[in-house]
Amino acid sequence: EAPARAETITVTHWGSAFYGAPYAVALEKGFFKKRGLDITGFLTSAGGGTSVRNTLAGEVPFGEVALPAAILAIQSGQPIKIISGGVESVEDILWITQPDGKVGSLADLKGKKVAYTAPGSVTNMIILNCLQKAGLEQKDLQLVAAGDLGANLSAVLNRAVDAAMSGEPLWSGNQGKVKAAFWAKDCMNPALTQTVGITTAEFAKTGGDKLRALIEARREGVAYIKAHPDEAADIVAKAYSGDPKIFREVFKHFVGFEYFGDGRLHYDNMNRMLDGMKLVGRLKGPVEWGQVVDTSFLPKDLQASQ
Amino acid sequence: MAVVALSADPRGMPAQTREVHAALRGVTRVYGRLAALGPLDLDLVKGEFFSVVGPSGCGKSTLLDVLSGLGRPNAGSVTFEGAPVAGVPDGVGIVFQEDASFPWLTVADNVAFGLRRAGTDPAEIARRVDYALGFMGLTDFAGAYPAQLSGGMRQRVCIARTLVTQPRLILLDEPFGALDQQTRLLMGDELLRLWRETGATVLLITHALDEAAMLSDRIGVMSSRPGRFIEIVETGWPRERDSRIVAEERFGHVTARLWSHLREESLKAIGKKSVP
Amino acid sequence: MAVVALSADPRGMPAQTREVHAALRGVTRVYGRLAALGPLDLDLVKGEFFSVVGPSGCGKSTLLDVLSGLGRPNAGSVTFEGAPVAGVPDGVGIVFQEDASFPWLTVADNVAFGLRRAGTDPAEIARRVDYALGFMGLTDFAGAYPAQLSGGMRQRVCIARTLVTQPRLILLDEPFGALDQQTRLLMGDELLRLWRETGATVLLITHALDEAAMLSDRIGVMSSRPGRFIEIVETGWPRERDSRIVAEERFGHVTARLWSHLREESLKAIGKKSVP
Amino acid sequence: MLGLWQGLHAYAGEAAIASPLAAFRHLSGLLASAGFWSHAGATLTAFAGALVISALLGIGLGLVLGLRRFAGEVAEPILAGLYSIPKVTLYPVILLVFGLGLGAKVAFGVIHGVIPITLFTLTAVKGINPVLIRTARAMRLSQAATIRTILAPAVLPEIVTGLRVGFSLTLLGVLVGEMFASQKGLGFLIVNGISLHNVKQTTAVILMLVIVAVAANGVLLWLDRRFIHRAA
Amino acid sequence: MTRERAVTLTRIAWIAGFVVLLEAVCRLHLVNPLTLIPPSEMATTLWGMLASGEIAGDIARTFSTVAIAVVLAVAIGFTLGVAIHALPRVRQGLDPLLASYYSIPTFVFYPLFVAIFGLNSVPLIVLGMAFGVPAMILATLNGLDRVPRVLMRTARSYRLGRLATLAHVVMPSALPYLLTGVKLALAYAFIGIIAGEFILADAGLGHAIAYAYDGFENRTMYALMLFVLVVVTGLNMTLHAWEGRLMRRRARA
Ligand SMILES: Nc1ncnc2c1ncn2[C@@H]1O[C@H](COP(=O)(O)OP(=O)(O)OP(=O)(O)O)[C@@H](O)[C@H]1O
Ligand SMILES: Nc1ncnc2c1ncn2[C@@H]1O[C@H](COP(=O)(O)OP(=O)(O)OP(=O)(O)O)[C@@H](O)[C@H]1O
Ligand SMILES: [Mg+2]
Ligand SMILES: [Mg+2]
Repeated sequence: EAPARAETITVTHWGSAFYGAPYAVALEKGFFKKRGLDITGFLTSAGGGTSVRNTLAGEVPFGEVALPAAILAIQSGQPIKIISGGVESVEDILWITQPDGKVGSLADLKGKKVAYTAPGSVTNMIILNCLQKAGLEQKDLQLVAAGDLGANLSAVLNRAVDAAMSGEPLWSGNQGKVKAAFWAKDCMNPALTQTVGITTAEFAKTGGDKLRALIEARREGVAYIKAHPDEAADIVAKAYSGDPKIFREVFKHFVGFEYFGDGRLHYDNMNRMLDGMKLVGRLKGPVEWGQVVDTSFLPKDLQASQ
Repeated sequence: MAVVALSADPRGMPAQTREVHAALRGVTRVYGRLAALGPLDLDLVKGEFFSVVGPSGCGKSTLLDVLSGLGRPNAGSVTFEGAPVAGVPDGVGIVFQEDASFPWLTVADNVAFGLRRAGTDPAEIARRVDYALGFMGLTDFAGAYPAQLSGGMRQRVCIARTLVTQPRLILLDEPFGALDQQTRLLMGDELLRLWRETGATVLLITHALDEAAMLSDRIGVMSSRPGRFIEIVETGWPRERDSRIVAEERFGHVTARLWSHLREESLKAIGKKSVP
Repeated sequence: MAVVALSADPRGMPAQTREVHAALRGVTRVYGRLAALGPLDLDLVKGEFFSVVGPSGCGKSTLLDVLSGLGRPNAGSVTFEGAPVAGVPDGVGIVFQEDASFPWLTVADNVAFGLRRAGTDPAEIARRVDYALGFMGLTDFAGAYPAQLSGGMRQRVCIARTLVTQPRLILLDEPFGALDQQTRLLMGDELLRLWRETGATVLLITHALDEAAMLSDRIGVMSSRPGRFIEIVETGWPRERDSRIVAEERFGHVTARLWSHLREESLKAIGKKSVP
Repeated sequence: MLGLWQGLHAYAGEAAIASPLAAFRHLSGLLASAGFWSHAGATLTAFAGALVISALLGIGLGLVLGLRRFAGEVAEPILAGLYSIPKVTLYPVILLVFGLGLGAKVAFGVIHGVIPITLFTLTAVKGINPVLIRTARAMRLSQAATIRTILAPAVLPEIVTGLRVGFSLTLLGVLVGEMFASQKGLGFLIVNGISLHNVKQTTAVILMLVIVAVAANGVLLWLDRRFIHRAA
Repeated sequence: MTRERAVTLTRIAWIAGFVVLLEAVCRLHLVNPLTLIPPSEMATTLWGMLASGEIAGDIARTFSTVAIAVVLAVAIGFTLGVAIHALPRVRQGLDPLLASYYSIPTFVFYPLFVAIFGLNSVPLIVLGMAFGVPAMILATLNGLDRVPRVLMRTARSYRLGRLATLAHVVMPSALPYLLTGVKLALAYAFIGIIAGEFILADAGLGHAIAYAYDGFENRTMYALMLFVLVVVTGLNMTLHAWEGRLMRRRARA
């Protein structure tokens, strides 16, 4: 294949969360290049909707974005398709508290001030699941949206709240300063599709080869992480300007619970996300997966997804 | 109050025996290393109209500052009605060269300002303001804001604002500087009328020799900086007088006399030796 | 150029036969519904010093506007050196009442401005600027910026800037308005010297009667708005004269004559009938 | 200043703001790393472009609106109104018009910076001493010469003031743009620092921005005092 | 007067023209209806939202936050301005700082504010004041600088005390400039708080816009943007008119 010109794709939360790790590895290891892709960078943003919009406006309309954002965009008529799966787990998400904090488990939540990221977000879904699990109502405690992970952490460190949401790599990097209160997996099945690959309906018609190559390159990256977690951690640490020691720790966990999907679509995991969206009142109507997804760019062996 | 008998002397006392209203004795004023004024003596006689002329920058405004208590002398003493001056004494009213009307107040409120601050009875304020507005030809503009008036009218507002407080000593620093000469002469007529009616002592600083000549009982001619009195010219005008005096011959004599004193001083002040 | 023989008539021609340098014929100027000037006739004689006095707002600046070609008359004609005026003609220099020095240029660059624009030879520019600075007593300030000068000095910069272009007709709109009377008289001396040396025709607008009386060959007295000439006063001064003239008796006669014409007009202009 | 900062650090703790020493140390570390300079370079490119566009557009528009008084009076409150709009809300529209990347960043910088520059220029031209224009006519200057030799130098001081404000706001706009969508730039480093709770990085980058902005303002102020001779 | 009316009418015509143009561009599908909707649709959506009261809570939240921020910014800025004016040396040092202040994206300090003020609406108020305070300081300094010296001397000639001078001469004289500061403080409070809500909060108009934006609810998003635009511009124009009236009353002929 002829080498393509330098191009950028969208990856949500590049640099701050690990959705981008397989892409970082693929770039470093030349998995893009060997498929004729000259990917030079990753456009990122901190918001679900922003990532989808960035994908729509990007030169190569491919993005790994939050599934809820993709669904909302499709439901509002945006011409996009879900073409692959991404991160399939929320096992790294937990709520933290001060080392001497009063929240030791789900049961302690009553009457406390508890932070999560933003209304309608995945963490909002999880905390509502946790409340159900603990038999609590929203009015039994004070839920506050504190912003991103960093803000949640500093809210705990500054004792502005009793517990706040956290995840990697902040959790691994701040052990000792905070302790775990309870985990997402204590409240629900943590197999949840967090991100998916999307593209525009138009590019799906013309850019099939490129999309297939992108998905394959990511898949190879995921496999590489599994095989060489330490090296992968180092690569990502370099790309994210992070601390390799912490990243190795993080990647050990990730490999343990199959954090990165290989690209196939897990409809159970995706449906759980729909349930979550319903729970926080974000879903506008029922979703027919058949009209939303396009599996034709997945490698043959992954097309027959569950 | 001191009563002295002197012929026209360096302190500037008139020939006859009269009551001294305000006095400067050996006053000097220095700004940093710049000697701006004096040493200088002056006795203002109660009820007289005294003008000060002198080249630009010679210290005329500084003299007013010191006399009014707005500024302090570096040496010498200032007394008003026998008491030493520190801060503006009660009974002294000042009209500045610049337009000092308050743009946020109507003409009537401007004129009432000093009385309100002093806590005068409202009915009395209304009475006095009405009178002052009428006197200054401003009755029709009582509700107007200064911005709607001409420069001369605004200056009249400031004069009225000072007059309603019925000062016994009125200090005016080039109050008609913004006006053309003809209007200035006419405003001089008003000032004379006022002076006659109130019996106040007036000290007027001006750069217009004809204005000084027409209005004053006595005119102090100042040297270039540091300002001192070179001479005090007595005009000998009757108390009843107005601007028609400029057409008279003796008026020409007074201005010519002032000019002969000032020509050299003014040349010094603008930095030229002499006109070739 | 028209040469006419007339005695002092409404058009303001002098008694003898002389060359007309600039002329207004039946000129009027209207701002919206406000008649500001005229109808008015005037012949300026080549080489004469003509002053215009009149109450504030009577249309003096409007007259200068029309004569200089900065403004157009609503009726009548304006000619300069025989040609109709449209836009400022070459050979006419104007000094405005307001400070028009360029604050971003030094004094020397200000004075050189017009010559540089005209593309004059640099050596010639340097020569003329040096001369003009010396003439105006500004040599020591050649490198200073206007902000560092007093108002009077800035006005001198503007005069110098106009003079270096060697205009044949110089129009001055109250150029000494910012100065005190004494400095003004001294600046008048400079102006007279300049006028003598260059032989230019000068039209000076002023509100100072003594200034007009001292400087001019002829003085046009304007009525209140819409301005017309009430009278044209001939002084009969010799060409060699200076401010010492104010001490003379015949000077007093001229000012008194001007004042008697203007008192009523000025009273009208400030909105009073007569001083009680 | 530093004392205040140290005090804040002592009060709020490491989790909220790094100590001055740590920030300076981290900054010198950043300055030594090649990666940082590619971020700084990305911001600088976008900022330089945005500033040039803001300045040219603002000064040009300001001159035109100032000279055409009627148009100026019509436009001024509209501009003031636009200035007070919370501009983050315009992000989707910017994305629609300019696409992603450099274009959007520059556009974001421009929409922040252009209005103050326009308004300062407009006010300056409107407030120009009319006698200067009359002088130009008395000297028979052509329109072009009048603009070049009279109008431009006369309004220069206000334009410099406008540029000072425009400089700051354009920089802010570019940074905000980078925070929304980018892979590079100091704005990205800031958001990244926030979301990774890398307080040192955030503080160090902001420290550098403050230093640069204050220095640039200082230079403009100095130029202003040194070369512009305002009327007393 | 007629000129003033002509100006106003022309301005309205321009704005109306722009709206009509936008409407046409959208109606003719020159831009993707998924990205931009016609103004008329924004207005009807907004009307519906206002009538149903669904955004009443957000409006109340934002407006009360803005109101508190403006009052505080004006009070603090004025006090600091008066203090700095009295200390010319401090002022010289602060000059370049005050001007470059605007280049700092203040919302990055949110974690700091949370640490200091807790996780409540105070950090948002501080965010709203962040630009308003320096604007008010500058306006106050500007106003105090322009109190003519002769008016201060007049105050002394009437033997006014410090407070009386401040109340009866300094304040009224500086009022138009102070008003400019208030206007800026208001604009900046809206900018800061809506941006803050956009990024960080869980209620308020900014959050509602962000939420709609994230959820691709374009009609809601544009309706809310329109609302903010109209309110902010309306407030701004009102203050502008008031300021203009004050300035005109004072402008010297
Ligand atoms: N506050 C001040 N600080 C320093 N120098 C001053 C101050 N006030 C006045 N001067 C200087 O003192 C001298 C006298 O000033 P003053 O204002 O008294 O002159 P003046 O006779 O009133 O001048 P004019 O006729 O121009 O009003 C001048 O040289 C002036 O520059
Ligand atoms: N551009 C203008 N538009 C409307 N009215 C004007 C304009 N210029 C002057 N006027 C009016 O025309 C009249 C004459 O004005 P002009 O400036 O010629 O008077 P002047 O004699 O020069 O007055 P002054 O002695 O105060 O300078 C005045 O009433 C003035 O208000
Ligand atoms: Mg003085
Ligand atoms: Mg005039």
